[in-house]
Amino acid sequence: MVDWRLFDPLFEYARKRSMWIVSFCTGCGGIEMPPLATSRYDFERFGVMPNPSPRMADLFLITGYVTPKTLKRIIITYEMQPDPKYVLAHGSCPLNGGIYWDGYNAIKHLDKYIPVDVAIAGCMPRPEAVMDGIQKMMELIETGEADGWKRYKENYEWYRKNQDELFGEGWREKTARRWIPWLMDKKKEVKEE
Amino acid sequence: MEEITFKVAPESKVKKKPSFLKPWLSLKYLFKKPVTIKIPYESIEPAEGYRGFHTLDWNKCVGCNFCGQICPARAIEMTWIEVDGKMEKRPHPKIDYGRCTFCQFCVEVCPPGALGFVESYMLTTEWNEEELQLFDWVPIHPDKFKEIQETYRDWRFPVEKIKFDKETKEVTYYLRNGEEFKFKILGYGIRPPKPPAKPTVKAEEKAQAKPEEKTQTKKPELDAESEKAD
Amino acid sequence: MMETALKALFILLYATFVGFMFMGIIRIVTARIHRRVGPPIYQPILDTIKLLSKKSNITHGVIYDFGVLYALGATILAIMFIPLGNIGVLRAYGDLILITFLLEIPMLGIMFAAMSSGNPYAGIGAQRALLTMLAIQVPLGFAIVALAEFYGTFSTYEIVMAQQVSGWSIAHLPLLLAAIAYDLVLQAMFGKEPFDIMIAPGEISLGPMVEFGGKHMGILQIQHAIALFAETLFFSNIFLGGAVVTTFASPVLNTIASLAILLVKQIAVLLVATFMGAIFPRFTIDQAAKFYWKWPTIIAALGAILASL
Amino acid sequence: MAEEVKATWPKGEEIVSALLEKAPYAEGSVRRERRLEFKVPADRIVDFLRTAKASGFELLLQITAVDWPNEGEIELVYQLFSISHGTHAMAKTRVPRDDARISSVMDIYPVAETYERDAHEFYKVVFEGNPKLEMPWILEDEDREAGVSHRKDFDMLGYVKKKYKILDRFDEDKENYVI
Amino acid sequence: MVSQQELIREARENGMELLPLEKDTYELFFGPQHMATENYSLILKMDGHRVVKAIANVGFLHRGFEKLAEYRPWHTNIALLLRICVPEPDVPEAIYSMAVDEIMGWEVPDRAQWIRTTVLEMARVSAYLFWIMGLSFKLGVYTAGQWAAAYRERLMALFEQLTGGRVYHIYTIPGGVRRDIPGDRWLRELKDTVEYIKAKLKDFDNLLFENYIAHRRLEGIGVMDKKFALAEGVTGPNLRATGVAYDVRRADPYLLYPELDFEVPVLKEGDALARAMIRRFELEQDLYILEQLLEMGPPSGPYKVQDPRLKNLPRLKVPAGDAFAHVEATKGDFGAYVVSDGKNKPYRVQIRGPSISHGVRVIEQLLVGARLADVPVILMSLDNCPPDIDR
Repeated sequence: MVDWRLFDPLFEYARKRSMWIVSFCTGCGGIEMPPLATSRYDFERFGVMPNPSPRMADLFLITGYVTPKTLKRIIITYEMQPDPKYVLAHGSCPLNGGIYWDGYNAIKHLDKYIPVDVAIAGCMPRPEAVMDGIQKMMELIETGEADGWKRYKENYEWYRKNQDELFGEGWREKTARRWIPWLMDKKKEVKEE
Repeated sequence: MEEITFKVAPESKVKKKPSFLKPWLSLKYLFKKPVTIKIPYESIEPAEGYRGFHTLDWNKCVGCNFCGQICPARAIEMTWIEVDGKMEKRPHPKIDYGRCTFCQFCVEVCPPGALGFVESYMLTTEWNEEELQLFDWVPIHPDKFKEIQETYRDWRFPVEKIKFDKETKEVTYYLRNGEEFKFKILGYGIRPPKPPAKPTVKAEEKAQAKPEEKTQTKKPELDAESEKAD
Repeated sequence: MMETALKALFILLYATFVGFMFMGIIRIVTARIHRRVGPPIYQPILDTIKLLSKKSNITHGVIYDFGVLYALGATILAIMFIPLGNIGVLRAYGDLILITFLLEIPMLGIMFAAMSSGNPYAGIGAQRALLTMLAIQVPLGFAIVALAEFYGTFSTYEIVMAQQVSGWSIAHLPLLLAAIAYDLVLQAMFGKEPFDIMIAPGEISLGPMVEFGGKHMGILQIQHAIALFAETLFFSNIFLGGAVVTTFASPVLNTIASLAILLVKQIAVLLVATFMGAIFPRFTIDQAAKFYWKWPTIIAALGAILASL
Repeated sequence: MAEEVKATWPKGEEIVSALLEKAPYAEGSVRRERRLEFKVPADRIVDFLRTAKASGFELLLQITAVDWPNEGEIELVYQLFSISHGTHAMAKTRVPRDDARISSVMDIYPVAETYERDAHEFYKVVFEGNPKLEMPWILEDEDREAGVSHRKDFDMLGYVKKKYKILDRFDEDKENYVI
Repeated sequence: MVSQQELIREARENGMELLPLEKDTYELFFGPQHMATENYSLILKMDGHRVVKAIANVGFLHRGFEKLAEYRPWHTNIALLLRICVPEPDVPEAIYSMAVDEIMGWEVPDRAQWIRTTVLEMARVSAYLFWIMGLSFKLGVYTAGQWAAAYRERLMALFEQLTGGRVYHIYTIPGGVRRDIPGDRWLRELKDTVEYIKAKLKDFDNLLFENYIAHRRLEGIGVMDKKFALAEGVTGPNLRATGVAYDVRRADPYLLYPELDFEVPVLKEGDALARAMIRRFELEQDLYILEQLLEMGPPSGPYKVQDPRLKNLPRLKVPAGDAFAHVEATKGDFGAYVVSDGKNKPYRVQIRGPSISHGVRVIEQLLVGARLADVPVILMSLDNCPPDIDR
């Protein structure tokens, strides 16, 4: 068969120049995504574009603080993305808690729960800074240093342990079932009488 | 009785008629120049007075911890520093960009005007412990910061790498223009550190001090705060 | 035999390449209307390479894999029947109805795959795609009938040849009406606004495509490129006169010239679709169905009646 | 051309006296221009709000709960606004802190359901008659069970330390954690 | 013949779950990872492409601001509370500052009042442009959205020069504002920008607000009537679309608004189209207000209250008391209730975002019977802003 490793430089170039973003604005940095995606900064010049489906996406932008409730969805979405996948964290909050350092509902260190490749400073980062982060991410992809997805696979137990510590065991099932009784109109019957 | 009058817009002014043809007019922009700023080939400068990274005049700083008290994110920690074997007389603020919200209230309240800020805002690093040290620094002198900024004009962080030795608490700044800058962190807090710094004992003390802390949090008194700080 | 195989291979490669360029053109032109720079023209190729080089792949069983290949295969088959200037493999059998049918069944393949993925968004998308397909049948049928009535044949190649004599189809009033109806139908086939109801990123997250990732999506991108080429080619053949160049002595030159003429016509068709997509919002599915059964149907039926008179 | 609309706003004192006539159990005062304040006993709040709605306070803007641990009470502030009078009014009522119960005002202002869910989640006030109190609102189940609330005795920093283990990336033994 | 209802009842009485006898529906988890909702989730029970039941699942952005604010000094809370409404962060700043001013008994100087009014109006314009972007992306006419986002950048640049921040301005503080206007050049640039956006408004009309298909998409969905809207606490343009002329700038005047001339748009239909038209008209009026403000010119004088207590910000103590202040944001009536007990930190801060009524009960009721395709449009036409609800 063909030795696919021959094509690796081409693949890396394609991965670098065609990063699709999960359209999941997780925090206040989401307000800077529209300027970036639209005419003023237009990151589609580098082939970066938001994609509604996580199955096709490569890049996950953690735009700012992350609450545990969102983190659950982030982890599920992150796991849905096919390898290789990259994570770029915006601003102070994912790094060390940011202004919510004493808040009970904001994650302090994001890298305990999912691997992150690039960090940008700022609250919130200017679009230019985010562009700089994307450039940095491209460099890392080309040199093969953006290996967060490998780390996640290798240290899956550790990440899983941290996640379970934070959310409690079996949080995936619990989250999925949480709303079913309320959808089933059980309460409505009581009200009708 | 109070009488007021205000204007209510008539419906005809508010409502619009649907049209099939008018949207086609927008195609005129096909041949106009795009409004895009082509970063990284073009750059735009932040406005004058944009709240970016901090600067600190080490000689002016009196270590009053006003900045630490006003900081909404508690990103500022007063740090006792030893430069070239000589301890600075007053502690200096150490700013954590993993917390800082760039509100610059600290600059506003600084009584001697030692803290300042420049327009630089860009700091991008790979996410590993070594590089993340860049996010935690004692700001450098404004003149030096501005000098570096004038040379590069790309609004980046002036330090390329910060090496922090956990054993000796020695910090080395590798500035972008090749200079190196070394100092030693002796301890944190308002009060000067005790000469024999024993981290293990300290940790125990902290564990004991914890219940006290909790009681104090209920009555937020800023004066109590500066006392308790080691 | 060898020659036919080579021809087929050439058509396939040419169609894929030009199709990808078309995707790039759509993105650039849309970007310019948006007043931005937009991606480079080869961006869709990079996207496809990236998707094909994904290291992990999710599958939902045989039908899921098969549906995608089925879509690609049907599109490739369709491209073989459409006359491409002087080149053609099966153009002699290029029946109008057959080609129309072959251009539509890729959607069925995607729907198989989408339905077997079990994602509710994919299910809704598949429903919408089916309803859109149903809705476009009526104007499409009338447009085809108009053509067949006018030229008295169902063969695409003969229609192209007839146009070399009598001028472009759209120069005749009945066929102009049919062309307008067909162009509106093309909008749905391209998946552009106002009829991109089946993918609707803001509503159902790409609909049928929501579960595709990695190689499946890569194959779908290739399919989309070829389909773009095939649809524009078909339209320019039957309505815009196609291209049969015999002025040069060398057959190679003739071929190149006819390909170039076709390319210009195809891009014109593409641009109209892109413009319409850039300035109109999308309909809801019931509005789209009503729309198709009203205006394009009336126009196409009028064309058919006029043609048969 | 724009049509001019004239509105006459009665003086605050007039509104208060008119309202107090119908609801003698309440106390009312005028804070300043267009700001009124009423103090209502907890068991009459439904009657009072019904009267208030009838006399022109159409909008319920918010139900604010304020915790006063020293007095052992939780104060509920119903923020009302009257478009016809151009006046904002606060209806304040107090319930005991240990057994914070009050009847829901959903029948008068349906939107109160949302505000009551909010106050229930963060101040553990039970609104009798609101069917959605148990429905998940902002907090996650594990936080709810752990007793997160906005009451004054909730030790936030302690909870944060317990939940997220370490607080500071750069100096784990940073001590200056006083808030 | 037994009716289906009776069969179901009988089955339930005997403890049998005969769900298939009922109409077959399916659940759709709409968000938060979805282009239309962004940090907000709707749990929909669907029958075909119609919604049978909708539940709003909120709290993805909850950070506990109201608790956090109790631990930070008075002024510092500005840096915290403005995060409640990201598209127009000046509104939480302004209401908090107004409430604190009232407790302190500060008379804000004229110049500060002028600057505050200007900043609020600029925030309104930029938020409306942001809303145009949202609406056009949800409708699928991406061109208008791209333009709106690009034109909004001009206002962002002006904000940057005035306040030093692009999105989070941290500018309006109790007692005035933090900085003075950076000179006449800024005023000229603001004038240019207002004229520029005013000229571009015609393009938006052509492309979006007079677009035939956009009208077809918007009309007749998400219809509210006056009674329902008042009972559900709907405010802002959404209420005005049902025929109530309620604008906080007129009903409870603050800052310089009594001196300014503008028209309050009112429509009776109460559907998404009416709401969109009202918002479009208000954008026009906001530009007109900015023109008037520029004509008026900033009054001379200090931009901050002259109070010796302001010298020591960390220990600034506010006398015991409480106050409520609200302003008209683009989303509706934005209010703050601040309680002080005489310390250097607030005792209680409650921010009332308009979306807490729009985004929960109103949307749950408006969505019943709506088509799936209309869900994002209704959400956008209400201009639902999730951080308002979560806080």
